[in-house]
Order: sequence, then structure tokens, then C-alpha cells
Amino acid sequence: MKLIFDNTTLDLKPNGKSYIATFDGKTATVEILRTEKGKLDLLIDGKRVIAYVSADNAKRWVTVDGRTFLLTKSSGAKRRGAGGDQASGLTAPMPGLVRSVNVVEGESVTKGQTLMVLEAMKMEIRIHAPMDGVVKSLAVKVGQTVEREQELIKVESQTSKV
Amino acid sequence: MKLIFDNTTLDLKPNGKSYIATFDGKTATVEILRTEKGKLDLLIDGKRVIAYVSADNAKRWVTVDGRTFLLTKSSGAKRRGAGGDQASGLTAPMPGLVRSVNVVEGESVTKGQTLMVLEAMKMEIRIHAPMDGVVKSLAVKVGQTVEREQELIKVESQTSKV
Amino acid sequence: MFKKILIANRGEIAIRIMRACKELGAKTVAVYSDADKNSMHAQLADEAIHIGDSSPKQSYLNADVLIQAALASQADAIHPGYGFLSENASFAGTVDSAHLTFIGPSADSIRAMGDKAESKIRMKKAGVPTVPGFEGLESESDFKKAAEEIGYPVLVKAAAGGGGKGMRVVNQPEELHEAIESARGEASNAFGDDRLLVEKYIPNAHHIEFQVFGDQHGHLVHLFERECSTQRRYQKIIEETPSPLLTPELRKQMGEAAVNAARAVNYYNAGTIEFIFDPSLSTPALSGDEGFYFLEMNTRLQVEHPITELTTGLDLVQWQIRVAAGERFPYSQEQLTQRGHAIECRVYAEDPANGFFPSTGKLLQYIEPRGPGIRVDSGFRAGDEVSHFYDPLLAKLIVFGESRETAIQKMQAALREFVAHGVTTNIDFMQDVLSHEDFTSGKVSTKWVENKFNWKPSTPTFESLIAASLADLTIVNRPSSIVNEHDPFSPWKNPNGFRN
Amino acid sequence: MFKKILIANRGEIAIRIMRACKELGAKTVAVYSDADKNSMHAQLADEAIHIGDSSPKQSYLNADVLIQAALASQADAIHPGYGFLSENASFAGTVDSAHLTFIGPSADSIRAMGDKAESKIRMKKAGVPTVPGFEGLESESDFKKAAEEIGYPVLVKAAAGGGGKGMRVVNQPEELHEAIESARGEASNAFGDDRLLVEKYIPNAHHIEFQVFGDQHGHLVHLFERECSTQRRYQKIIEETPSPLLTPELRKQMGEAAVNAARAVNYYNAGTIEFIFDPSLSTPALSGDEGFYFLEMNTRLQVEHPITELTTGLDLVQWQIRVAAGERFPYSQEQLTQRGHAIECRVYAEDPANGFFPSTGKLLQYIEPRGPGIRVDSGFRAGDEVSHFYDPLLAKLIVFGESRETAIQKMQAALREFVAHGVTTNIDFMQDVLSHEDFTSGKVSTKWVENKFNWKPSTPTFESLIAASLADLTIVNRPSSIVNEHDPFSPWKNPNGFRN
Repeated sequence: MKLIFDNTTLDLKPNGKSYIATFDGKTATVEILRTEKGKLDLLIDGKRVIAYVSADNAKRWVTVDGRTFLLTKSSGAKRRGAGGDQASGLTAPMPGLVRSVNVVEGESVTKGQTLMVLEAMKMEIRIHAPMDGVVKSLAVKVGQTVEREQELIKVESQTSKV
Repeated sequence: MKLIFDNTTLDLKPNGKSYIATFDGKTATVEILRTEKGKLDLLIDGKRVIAYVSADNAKRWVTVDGRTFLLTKSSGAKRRGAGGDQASGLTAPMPGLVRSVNVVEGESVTKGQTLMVLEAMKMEIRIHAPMDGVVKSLAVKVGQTVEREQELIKVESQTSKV
Repeated sequence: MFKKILIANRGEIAIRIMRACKELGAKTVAVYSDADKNSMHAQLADEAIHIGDSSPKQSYLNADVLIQAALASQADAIHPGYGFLSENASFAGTVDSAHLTFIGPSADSIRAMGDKAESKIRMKKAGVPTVPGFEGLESESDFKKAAEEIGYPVLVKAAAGGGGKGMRVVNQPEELHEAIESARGEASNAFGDDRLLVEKYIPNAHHIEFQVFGDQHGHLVHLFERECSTQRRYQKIIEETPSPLLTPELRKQMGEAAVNAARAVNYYNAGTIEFIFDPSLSTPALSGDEGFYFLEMNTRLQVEHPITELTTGLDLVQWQIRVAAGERFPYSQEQLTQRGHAIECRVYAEDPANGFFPSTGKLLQYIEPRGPGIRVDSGFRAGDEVSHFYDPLLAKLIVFGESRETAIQKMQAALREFVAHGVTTNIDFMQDVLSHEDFTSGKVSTKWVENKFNWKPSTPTFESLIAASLADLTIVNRPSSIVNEHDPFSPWKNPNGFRN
Repeated sequence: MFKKILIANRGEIAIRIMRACKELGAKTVAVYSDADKNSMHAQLADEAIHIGDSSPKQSYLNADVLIQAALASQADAIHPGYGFLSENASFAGTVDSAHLTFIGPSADSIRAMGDKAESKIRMKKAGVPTVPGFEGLESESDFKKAAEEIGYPVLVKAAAGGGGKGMRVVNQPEELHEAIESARGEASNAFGDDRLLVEKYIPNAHHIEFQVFGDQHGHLVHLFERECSTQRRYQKIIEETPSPLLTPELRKQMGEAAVNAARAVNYYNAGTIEFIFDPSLSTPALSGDEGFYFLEMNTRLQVEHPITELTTGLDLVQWQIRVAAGERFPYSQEQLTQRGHAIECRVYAEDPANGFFPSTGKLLQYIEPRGPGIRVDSGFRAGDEVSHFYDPLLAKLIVFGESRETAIQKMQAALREFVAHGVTTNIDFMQDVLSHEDFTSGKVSTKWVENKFNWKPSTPTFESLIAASLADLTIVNRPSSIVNEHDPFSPWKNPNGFRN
């Protein structure tokens, strides 16, 4: 079977008590020694590997050998936004206060330009343009408090306008 | 409702959000602030009490205020052996080796007398007579290994012979 | 000694203080906001009092409600911890007025050190070195003279300044004219005030601070230094003691300056004198310049106090409580010694790959390292929520080793054992800082993380992908089997509601 | 330095050693018996090898299988821990023959100290004080002369003796005749050998031991004492350092004797010289008697080594590994200092109300205390089984405080926080020992628990009965909701079997 995490695909084939894992041209024989909640004790090519794994919807936190990786599991369908989105809506990464709005609707912006500044957890959070484009709509104004994931501003890609 | 632990009976009456607990002439008002697995956060007569409780069949381990008590919950029926047993069978408290047998069948013994000695965990474990009486039967001999709870010896109460 | 102490704080520091109270036989009162109603600190106290909603202003910064809570619970003292109201002179005064004891310095000491400009003048008077510089300059020739007296490079900066605006580094006299012009313009635009000052520019400044401690009977000592140069966003992330940069002579000199600074404001209880340190002046005596300069004083317990505790053998929080109760601090300067080496790593829920942006969420797994020489001061358990209301500090991981080398080894082993899932943390980042040769050679300055250390998270290893895949095959598909929601330390199930 | 170390032990000490290995960058190999297949020590190692069934003889005492495991895993050294084969000279020799390094002293040193009678003669020759006494006495007048020379009270005891048989305390000359007669008769009956000896009787003997440490280059020092007089069944339960009984002079004298004792057997690595100490001779110089007497040497790491680590700042296990690898121990006797006070409580699964009888079962809840100055060395988690195969030590709870008083306070607070359900423990018992005035005044001798301390468990409080009742009402009736079987650290669910 194939498992896709972010942009990488791992192939896992049962082989008796073990599995054969293939990824990026590499192959390994894997045996599960034990499992318990959130923890795997594996034998990968004869080397004992303890892994901590946690799941939250599609997200997977994996700690192996003292390093933690955050992977996103994909169902195998086309990945969201891969080349498709023409207008990009930017949302608040956490609850906060809109401290400044630096653009107006219809304004041309360049990738990386600061569009607005939020204040949350005593920090300034700058919202940058994800691409060259035009501000299509502004959903908030200065002084407004916003919730996590609340839409702030929509930027339309320049390429779609040409 | 009444709850019996060992020889003591506690009475617990619901009273709105609280309970009224009565025991040995004492009365207290109890409120449950929170519970989680194995832990209770209580308000007893206005004082916050954190209690850890674990159950294993009828056994209850309770830790309150840094002290741990082992209670045995009774169903309320007559307690086992209370005045009833005439012949008492003694069992091995843990697996071990019978190192010596100090009595023979039919011998009169006095309460507290050492009947046999087991060896387990590098320790000598002395099996004492639970009462004045007579050795009714010996179930093991020197050199034999015994399992936990295996019967070792039966002592018959003297009172039943008189 | 106090019978009952209210702790006007939350998280790891509230818990740290409670432990000290318990050992001294004092009962503890916790306070908590809405967001903290399931938090560890509220559960560990003898009493817990709800003080308001989740915003700090409505709870931990609300002096009135804190005083009321202390009076209602019949506490006889308040420990403010760090942050929140700990350096608020008027709070300290209000506590006194309510006939409660403030576990910290006097309101006057807090006030004297609270105004940064005023305190600098006061320190100069007390003979404590401050960054060499000149104010009130008018003509360009005044600037030139001043720069020459200080010695190049110098910093021309807006007197009203902040945030790097109106600030120019001048390496040689030829650059001075343009620097003044442009800084003046920027200052005028940014602050409406074009006054400039000139001061010594320290290219690779280190932050070295001294712990001071005094009792109410006039006895005042220092408890040696802490090297706190590993910072991001002007916030410390790794602290250690002793500093790899100090010679015994310099340590003595700086320690004396720290005591003088504290004495100048009649300081008692625990406090910290922060210095800017210039590592290029390795033989300060020759240069005629001390090489260290008073930056500010923190008039409260410091976040990184544990490394001082491990190397001096003292319990600073117990002593804070004892001296607040009027006890004498019994050790003379000569009796105090440093032994071994201690390091603290601040484990934050934040994303080092994304500007150290705070990360919030539920801790799906949370396993702290343990073992000899490892101390973890924390206020979280698996299942707890890391909210956006407060500082995203998950834990302070502190190690003790005989030498700097063994302490670094121990910290590396401990960081590798730390598992925190559900939020992004700086654990991997700190591992890479600790193994960087700039760190091992003691060359990390306060701007190093931003200017020199170009950190990238490692790409997922083959092994991690295998583990994620097998977890899905063997565990994830069974409902809720990965997440620890059955952990005995998970948040309260709360079947009966919580008493406010 | 070694690349890979096999740890020929189990439980807390195996884990303690693994942490030291990891910090030194060495890989670890654990070994485990059937009973330990789910144990923590087997999980924390880089590799784990099954070595036999649950009985120690078939596993941890099986030298051949241990050596095979070391060779098979390509380990280059073996750490024996304490107990099991740690003081087995022939095992140490076999390890050498297999071209592996034994992390401990030489086989010759172990052998020389292994024979208790021989070692005592050797110590006498080396000028180390032993209990004053005379052997080979014939006539009653010989006994009288000997007793007078020693000074009353004396002990008349069987030369072949043990277990208190053939032993009489003689307080004055008039009692001597009858004591000799009765002891001789008892000795003859018990051992078939009626030879008697006379030695000094020490009524309230303390057990004070000195940690020694040496490298393979002839450098040998002591790391001060440990007071280990709180015992039951001749086994230590509470240890502390410094001893409340020693003066600096006496400490120096005993330390020198300890180093002499170790030097007499060309000792290197960690070792312990145990002394019997007579507290009645508070001014030994006046009495012409040292007041301390060599008892035996433990030629391995001691269970209670952590208290020495906390007060000297050294990591003894790291140094064991380093000196085994040939490194020099870098500290001179003068550089070594004691700081603060450390106490260890051995938390046993045993019933103090029933002759300290071991208790076995499953740990239904298991919560170790934590906080600044608290160290817990343990090998158990909630859900683990405490089996009858091995020593019932659950954990070593170790605290550090600035003074003896603060250390006792910290230990009391820590014991009160310790929750262990499913087995009976000595936690409450130790709380009561620590708060007894004989303990706080340092008067607990080795027989105190049996002869003087008449401990009774407290009767269940009203509050505990209320808690038990409410737990039944609110929790117990929901299936399996009290017991922590969903704890993430509970035994392996083992869906795929375990690889042997």
C-alpha cells in the first residue's frame, strides 16, 4: 500500500511478519516489536527504533531519535491548492487585534509585502502577500478583534488578471 | 446509603449538590469539586481534600493528605470468618520453598507458634498458628516448592474440641 | 514564618513557588483565570480561587481582585512570581497597605529601578559602569569629539528611540556626517524628536547578569552570574552559569558592581542586575574600560533562577519567603561558591522555522525527560491546552554537570528525550544551537540567532515516515488510540462542574 | 571511550547506568529475564537481549549467558550495577578473559575484600581500625584480662558464629563466668565449635560508610561519608550525608582510614568502606580508641551513591565508566568538598506493620513526587507488576537541601506526594521515622527500628473513608475507571509479540 505524507510517498508491503518499506529509492525491512498508545518499538534493517506518533486529523507528529517531524497525511487525492487557487484568502493564525491595515481594496501588491499587522500574545504578526496580485476584498478593519481562522483579506493572483 | 469498609460503616446521604457523611458519631458535608481517573477533588466541611483511590476487587487503596490506607469493601453481608471458622487453613503468601516443618499432624499448638518456615525472596517467612489448636493436616513437606495461595497446613481450633 | 501564601501567578513558576511554600510548612492559595481552570497550578494548591476571565488584564494583572482573594482566604503574604504584577511598584504598595507581606523588594526599590533612564543616572552616580556615551550634543564637531573620546565604532541613535529606528553604526569618522543626517531625519519622522545621542557600539555583545540577594537587615550579596546571550526576539532561550567568558577577576569586579547597584536602591529579596558585556575587551584593565555596562535591574525572581540554585546549592524561592518574613540571609559573600555548570533551555511552543511564531493547541503527547542532574520546571501535562492567552513557555529544562562539556552532553541527551506533540516546539532548534561550534566555544552573542544562525528544520527521515505509516496501519485506525485522552493526568473530566 | 556497554542488571540501577552511557555517547545493551520482558530498563536501552527465565540464577546471575550477550551485541564493556554478579571476582575475571572491560575494580581487589575474615586481618595490617577484640583465648583469666583491656561492656561470642547465636553481652566482670559457660554451650550446639572470642560491645552502633574512588593510575580519594544507620532486617532504608555525628576531625580521620583500606587492595573504580561507629566516644582522642571500626568493603557501586553525587557534585557512574576506560580521575582530595545535605529514602513494596514482609502486585496508580531538589531513581511505571523474583525496591527517593533540616522538610513533602497503589509500601512508615525526634536528633542506631521504634500504621481517617465511598459512587461503578490501564506508560499491549 502507498501512504502519502506532504509531498512524499512511501510504499509499504507486508512480507511475512515484516514489512518492506520503499521511499525515494531506499528500501528497508521493518518489523514491529511492540506497540502501545502513541509509541512504536520497531526494528528497521536490524536497528531498534523507538517512535512516538500522535495524530490530529490529517496531522501526524512523529518523534524518532530525538527529532520531531510534523507530517500531513494525504488521502492520495489532489492536494489542496496545488496550482489551482487563483484568489487566496488569508486568515488569522490566532485570535488577536487588527493593529494596522496597510492596503486598500484594488491595490496592487507584491509577494511578501506586509498587508496588515495583528497583535496577539504581545507580538506583532505581519500578514504578507502570498504572491504578486491585487487586493480583492478586505474583511476586517483596524481595531477589530479577530478569531483564529477568521478571514482577513483576499488577494487575487495577477496572472489571472493578465 | 451505607458503605462498609473493614469493620466500619459510613453513611452517605445526598443533600442537594452535596453529601452528608456520618461515621462514628462524626458528620461532615462533602462536595465533589471534580473527579478524574483515580483522583477526587473534594470539599469536606469547606476544606479542599485531594484523594487518590484505586480499586482491585474489594480492595481500595486510598491516599489522602500524604497517607495511604488499604480498605476492604464489604457488600454488607456477614463478614467471612467472623466467629464462624473452626478449622483454619494457612496458605503460602508468595511462591517459595518449604525450609522446615516444625510440627506433626495431631500436635497441639499455641497461638503464635511457628508451624513452618518458607524461604522466598531471600527471606525466611514464618508461618504462625492463628489460634490455640491442633494440627489437623499437613499439605506440604520440607524441600517442596509452593505456589502463592497454596495450602500449607490446617489447624483446628481447640475450642471446637472441648 | 507565614501560615498561608497566595501566589499571584500561574504555570510553572506558580508551581515552583508552591513547592517551596509546602516545604516551609505554609499553606498555598492559587489563583486562576477562566483559561486556567483545568491547569496544574490550580490543582496543586491547598486552595484555588477564580479571579476572572482569560485575559491577563481581567485576572493576573488585576491587583484589586488579587488582594481581595488574599484577604478572603486569610493569606498573610503574596508571592508575585515573575512577569504580571511582579515589578509593579504600586501593587507592592497596595499589598503593604492591605497589611499583607509582598514577597519581594520594597515598592521604593521597584520604583527606583522601574524608570530605565532614571535608573541609569542613578547607577552612574553609584559608580556602576554604564555604556559610555554622550547626550545633548548639538554641532557635528561635538559629535566628532564625543565619538573620538568613546572610540570607534560608535552608535548614533535617537534619544527618543526604540526598535532600531534612527540608529546608525559608525565605524570611522568619515561616516559620521551622513549617519547624523540620516538618523536625525528618521528620528524626526518616527518620534517627532530629532535629538540624537552617541554611545559605544558593541558588535558582539553578550548578556551577562548577576543574581543579587539581600535581607531586610542590610545584608546584600551576589550569587554569581548567568550568561544569557542565546536569545531570539530579544528573549532568552538558553541560559548557563558560569559564563564561559568571565575570568575570576572580572567575575569579582562585576559581582561587586552588581551589589553596588542593588545597594544604591536599598534592595532586599532576590533581584538581577543585567549587564551588556563586550567580549572583545578580554583584558579590560588594559583598555581603561570595564567592558561591562549596566543595562537594567529586574526587581523580582528571574525565569532562569534554577541554574543559580543548582550551582550555588541554595533554594532562592525559599530564601525569598524567609527574608520576606524577616529572617536574616545567613551566608557571607565569602561563604558563597559556584560549583559545576548548569544550563537552562526554555522549551517554547513556537516555530523556529517561522520567526519563532507561537504555536497553540492541545498536547497530544507530552513526556518530560528525567534522570540524575535533570530538573524540569513546568506546568503542563499531556492533554493540556496551550492557549494564546499567555507566554508559550512549556517547560524549563535545567541540567547540572560537573563541567560545561558534561552539562551540554546532559542537555543534549535530555532534549532528545523530550516528547511534545500537538504544538510545534523549539526542542530540535535548541539541540542544533547546543551542538553548534559557536555555542560550544562560548561565542554566541545576543544577535547570533537572528544574524548568524541560519536554522532549517531537518527534512523527515525515512525512519519517521516508516513510523508514521505503521502507526496508521496498527494504531490510528483504532479509534482514539494514538491520542492520550485516557491519561490519568489529562484535564479534569469535570462531571460535577467546578466551584468558582 | 567505550562505544557500546552492556548493563548486566535490571530495574532502577540499570536505567541509572544507561543514562550515564547515553550522556557519554555510548550505546547501551539491556538484558532481561522472562519476568522483565515488559520492564522499563529493557525499553530504554538501544538494544535489549533476553537472557533466560525469571529466576536470577537462570538470568542475571548467569555469567556465561551475559558474556555471550555482550559478545553477540559487540559491546566492549560490561557494567554490573550492584547486587547480582557485581562482587563476583570470577565473573570479573571472565569478563577480562573475553577481552571485554569490567566496569569496576580488578578481580584481585574483589577477591581480597570478598573473604570477610581475611579482609579484616588485612585491614589490621594496613592500620585500619577494626573492632577491638581477642581470639584464641583459653582460660577464664585470659578472658578476664582481655575484657579489662578492651573495657566493659564486652561481647563474648562464638568464633564460628552468626545470627546472634552463642553471643552474650557482659557489662561487668562478675557476669563473665556465666556468660562464657552459656555462650560456649550454645556455640557448641549450634556450630559444633565452642571457640569463643571477646570484643568490644557497642550498644548504640551507627553504620557510617565512606565512598572511595580511584583510577587505574594509582590516584585514590574518598568522597566523604554516608550515614546509613536507619535499617530494618540489617538492610538500609534511609541514608544521608553528611552524617549528623561526625566532626570535621573525625571525618578526616575516617576518610584517611577508608583510603588506606582501599589502597591495601590496590583498589580502583567506585567502592565503599563500611564502618561501625560508636557514638558514645564523642571525643575519641581522649579514650585512646578511634570509635570507628572497619566492617567490610563493598567493591561496587552502592545503592545509596546518589546522596554522594548530590553533595559532591560528581556523577559517580560517569566516572566509573571513564576510569574503566583508562581516564584519570582529575580531582585531588583537597579539591573535593561536601555541600548541603542529601537524604535517600528507599521506597519498598513491603509491609512495615508485618515484619517488612515484601508485597507483590500490580501498580494500580504510581505517581512519583517531583520538583526542585528532588531526584527519583526508579524502574517502575503505573501498570507494572511488582514480582516476587527480585528485590522489592520501587524507587529511591533522593532530596537535596541546604541543611539537614531543610532536607528533612523536603523529604517529608516528597514522601507525602508519592502515590503507590496496588502494593503495600513503607512510605508512611518512613514519614514517621523522619519526624521522630530520635531521627531529627541523629540518634537512630542500626537496631533502632527493631528495638525502639514501635510503629503502627494510622487508622483510616474519616476523610479517607469519605473518599473511598465517593469513589465507589462516582467512579468505581463505571467499568475499569479507577485503575489506570489506559495509561500510556502501562505495560506493552503486545499485539505483535515480543522479539526474543
